[in-house]
Amino acid sequence: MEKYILREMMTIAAAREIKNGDIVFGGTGISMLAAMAAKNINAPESVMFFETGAIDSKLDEIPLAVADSRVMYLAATNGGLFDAFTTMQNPITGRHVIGILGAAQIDLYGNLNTTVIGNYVKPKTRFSGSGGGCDVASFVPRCIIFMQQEKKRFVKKLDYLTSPGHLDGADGRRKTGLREGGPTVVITNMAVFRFDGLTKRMYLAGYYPGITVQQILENMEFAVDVSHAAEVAPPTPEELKILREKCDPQRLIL
Amino acid sequence: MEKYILREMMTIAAAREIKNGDIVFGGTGISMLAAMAAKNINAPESVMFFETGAIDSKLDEIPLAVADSRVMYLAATNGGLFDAFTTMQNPITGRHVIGILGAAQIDLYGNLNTTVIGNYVKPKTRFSGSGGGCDVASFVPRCIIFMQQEKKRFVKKLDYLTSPGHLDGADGRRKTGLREGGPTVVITNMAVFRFDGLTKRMYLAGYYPGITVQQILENMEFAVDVSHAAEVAPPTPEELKILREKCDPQRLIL
Amino acid sequence: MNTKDDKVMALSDAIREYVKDGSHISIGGFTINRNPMAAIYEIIRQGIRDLYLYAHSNGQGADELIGGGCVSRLDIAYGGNGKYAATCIRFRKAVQEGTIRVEDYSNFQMCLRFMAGAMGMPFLPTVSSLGTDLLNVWGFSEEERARDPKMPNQKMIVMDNPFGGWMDTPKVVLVPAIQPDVTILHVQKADKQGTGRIHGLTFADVEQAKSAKHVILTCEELVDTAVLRRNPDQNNIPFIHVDAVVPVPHGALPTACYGYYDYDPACLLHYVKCAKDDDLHREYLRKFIHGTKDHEGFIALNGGRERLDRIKADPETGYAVNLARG
Amino acid sequence: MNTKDDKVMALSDAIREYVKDGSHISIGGFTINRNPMAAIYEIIRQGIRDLYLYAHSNGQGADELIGGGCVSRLDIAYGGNGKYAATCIRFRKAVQEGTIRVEDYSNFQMCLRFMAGAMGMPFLPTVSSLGTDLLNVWGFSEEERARDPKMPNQKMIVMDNPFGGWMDTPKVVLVPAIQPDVTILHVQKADKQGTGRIHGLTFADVEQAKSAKHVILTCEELVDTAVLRRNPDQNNIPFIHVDAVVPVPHGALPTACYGYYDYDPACLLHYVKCAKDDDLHREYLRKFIHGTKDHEGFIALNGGRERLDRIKADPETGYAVNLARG
Repeated sequence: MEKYILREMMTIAAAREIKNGDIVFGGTGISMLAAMAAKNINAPESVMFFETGAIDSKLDEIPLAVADSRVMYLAATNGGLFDAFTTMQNPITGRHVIGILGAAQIDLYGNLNTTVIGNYVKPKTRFSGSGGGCDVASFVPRCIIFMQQEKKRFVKKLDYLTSPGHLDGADGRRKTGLREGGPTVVITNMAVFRFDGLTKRMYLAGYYPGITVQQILENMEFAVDVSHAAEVAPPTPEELKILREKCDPQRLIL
Repeated sequence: MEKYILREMMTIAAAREIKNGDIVFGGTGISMLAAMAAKNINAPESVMFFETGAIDSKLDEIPLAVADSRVMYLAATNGGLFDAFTTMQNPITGRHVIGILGAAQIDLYGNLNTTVIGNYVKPKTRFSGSGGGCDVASFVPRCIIFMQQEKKRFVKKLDYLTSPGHLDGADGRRKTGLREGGPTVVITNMAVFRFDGLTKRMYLAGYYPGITVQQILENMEFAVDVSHAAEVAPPTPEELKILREKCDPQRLIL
Repeated sequence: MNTKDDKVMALSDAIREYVKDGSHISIGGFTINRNPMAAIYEIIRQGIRDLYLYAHSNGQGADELIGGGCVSRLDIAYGGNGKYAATCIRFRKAVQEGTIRVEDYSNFQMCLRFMAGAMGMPFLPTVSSLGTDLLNVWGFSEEERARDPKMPNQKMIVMDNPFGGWMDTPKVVLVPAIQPDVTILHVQKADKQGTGRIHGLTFADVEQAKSAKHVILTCEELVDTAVLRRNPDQNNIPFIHVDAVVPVPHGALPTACYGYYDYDPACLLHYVKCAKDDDLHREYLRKFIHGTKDHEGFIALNGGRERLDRIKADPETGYAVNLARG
Repeated sequence: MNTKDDKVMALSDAIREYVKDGSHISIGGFTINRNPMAAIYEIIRQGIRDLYLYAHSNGQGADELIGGGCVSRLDIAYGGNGKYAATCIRFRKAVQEGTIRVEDYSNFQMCLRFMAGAMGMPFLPTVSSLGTDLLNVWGFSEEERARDPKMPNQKMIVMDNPFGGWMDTPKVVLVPAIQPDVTILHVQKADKQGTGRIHGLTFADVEQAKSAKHVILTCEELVDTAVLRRNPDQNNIPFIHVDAVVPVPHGALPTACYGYYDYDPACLLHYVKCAKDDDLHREYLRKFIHGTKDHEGFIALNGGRERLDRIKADPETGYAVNLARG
């Protein structure tokens, strides 16, 4: 089996979640790479889509921000933020959007904090804030979440709830008035988590080759069901080849 | 004194209401001609503005509708309806807009009917409806209204209130939540009416040369104060020259 | 919406696929400009009935659809057609005779309703129509609305500003969203994926497209994707909203298409003459619409190539300079 | 707004005229693209204090204004700067040290707030943020809001859908309008009357301009009115909203300007290094901002002509191909 690095495993794990016909909302870095990998490997009719307003950009070079001029070149349409978020809240197009998000903290129900650690008014650590994260998490039916597997990040209680996951579980989104959906999968540097169809609680779905379930649980503040966990299939040589040669030849992200 | 026709008198009477710096919202026909005359005679920095989304069109040829391609050529910006109405409802730009409207019926307070005569559901006569008329009448501080001076048009009670004037008078607009403003002047084929600052009732401000107050009152269903009426100054030779030679050389409207 | 790479279809197939008896539809353009006339004539040809039409100022297109007997209900802001008809003729007749039912809005309200649909919101606010019969007089009863899941339960709602006096606005009118089953637009350029480019004013076309479940784009020219993508800023219809792309040269005739051709005064005046008389209008439908196979056939009966030359747009101004416009 | 024919001003005059201590302002651009940096440096140079800044994702511009000591209150969606700063550095420091006060929104919410201001409406609806702390946690108290006539009385309001289940939306969040005293944008082209043309993504610039009492446009090129009017579809800032037009070549540097130049990685990285250390940052302000007379001076200290050549946009792609981007 071909050697691969962890970021390649994570990227491919995310790419596999993207289906043909999906409209992929992501940021830069690994989320953009996952979208590019999906388009080149398993979802040729998926569409990359940026909150800044560009649809289906060509990306001859990898952008370093969603406002990078590199997303504007040869796009199908260039608009603005209003267009982009409107498309995600739209009852027709929005139902085809899959979001890719990251966060400083996540809880059992996939709710995310990207705002502060500590007190809101005078925080211990201030992060960037929602950006479009809360929007996409509120609107769209499916989300991929990238996380570092650390105890301080998988927490029992968020310091601040920036982007809605399944809120308090089961019926949480419906009760609150959010659109159906929410996070689908959490991809970390060790594991892949999914959410129970009924309780909406996070469970361990997979662990990467060489990682034990115990290691994963040691890096979380809350417990999850591990009874469905299986080893994640490593990236295939074909997946790796496309990822390395077509998606990030300059190794700007990997 | 130079000879002039009635439509020239009406056009010039309206043009005189337009001030430098005004943004003029009008339709086609005589209202467009009035705006063109103002720009060329007394308000060089006034701006013509169409509900279809064009700002400051050059108008090499006279458009036959506000969607005519002739309003698109050499405009400052081409947008859409949303842009146009948003600009009129905007608290900054909207306060500089003067509307020019026409109607099938008008009442004592300058409320307009452009929808139906008779019953709404099965009318005796159906007209075009509001278009942008209700919008501009709701938003902007000043409106010029063109009317035919006829008893069936100056009515005690409208069959349908399409565009708000001063509603029930004095405090009508404020009570209802409309923006300050409303109709400023009514220009007919016989006379010029204005509205009392306090009661917001229409009064006769002027009659054209050769027309008597009695003739005017005979062509209205309701009575108005005539104590401030004076003869309207006829178009000057200079006004006529510009109107005929610069604004409508092909006589498409005059 | 779909993300397929090739959405090119024949007009008759696109109409058959997306426009059904009883569909709720909206059409692009404004009075005498860029109405999707080829598609409208095809709807009439196919004998589609009982449409619910959402119109702002869709002059010629709305009037011909009504005249063709396709429309039973209509939300409208303006049923006029510039200098050619102060009030659209078949529209007026149909309302006065009770053969269609109508509910009135303003142009901005219709525009906001499409925008609300595009945004996935139930309503948007405005102050337009406070104190008027647009607000107070309904064309469709609360009972009818309650029975029809495609209609909002109320025409409009007045609400006190929940932010107090913020923006000096004590009250707002909430206008409910529209979600048409299909929106049909005619644009200057499109590619096979469905990216569309409108030249000149966009009217409410973009909002109408984004509010709809399905979108049919007819276009003057089908162009390579690579060509459109050289100037993505100028593409205003994103392909993700579009279901069918149909190249139809002169597809807006007898209305204008900026940069391509002007409105056709002879055709519009002939229509006005026919529309005013029920017998002439019946004959017009029989000969010009039902009697022609497609838009090419319609154009051939309406002056053909010689007429097209007369209304051809000047490349500088985008319209036919010095055209005799009746 | 005004309708004057010639609005060209010097940058220092435009800032002095429209940006005062305590002004509520918004700036265009997004993270590392098309921020009105020349204007921002001039605000810092003039020592303007106590600004209320409305930002969506105004990365570099917001961070430098905050670092320059000009901002006391901030509504923000995203304080990051792409790969150059996951969280903007002076922003983070200022919030953690309590030297500015902040209230969080999402990008769409900020966008809707500008749009509401542009529409003259007190609010617009969304479903974004239901169930979150964006909705529940306020940065500014009800008392403070009540005292300040420039602030809405509440952060956001949740409302049941008054149209029942219309559009499958049981509840909406109403976000209040913003009306900045001044919005400052950097655009590629403008004419002296104030018509502006943005190439590439517009971000929220157009809504920000239309929501403001005054608008300052800085531009790469001042072009003839006749030139812009040959393509009115491409002009996205109507002159009626604009008060001042200021030609400033490279006015967005060190952020990018599509079609003209890329972001300047060396300058951005140098800023990051300085921003992280209070002493270095003080020195940066002293030397690069207060120590320069204008934007030309700033550029001269930041690599000058040689650096400009390196980031010059390729005419085909609009950015600097193969630029070493750190």
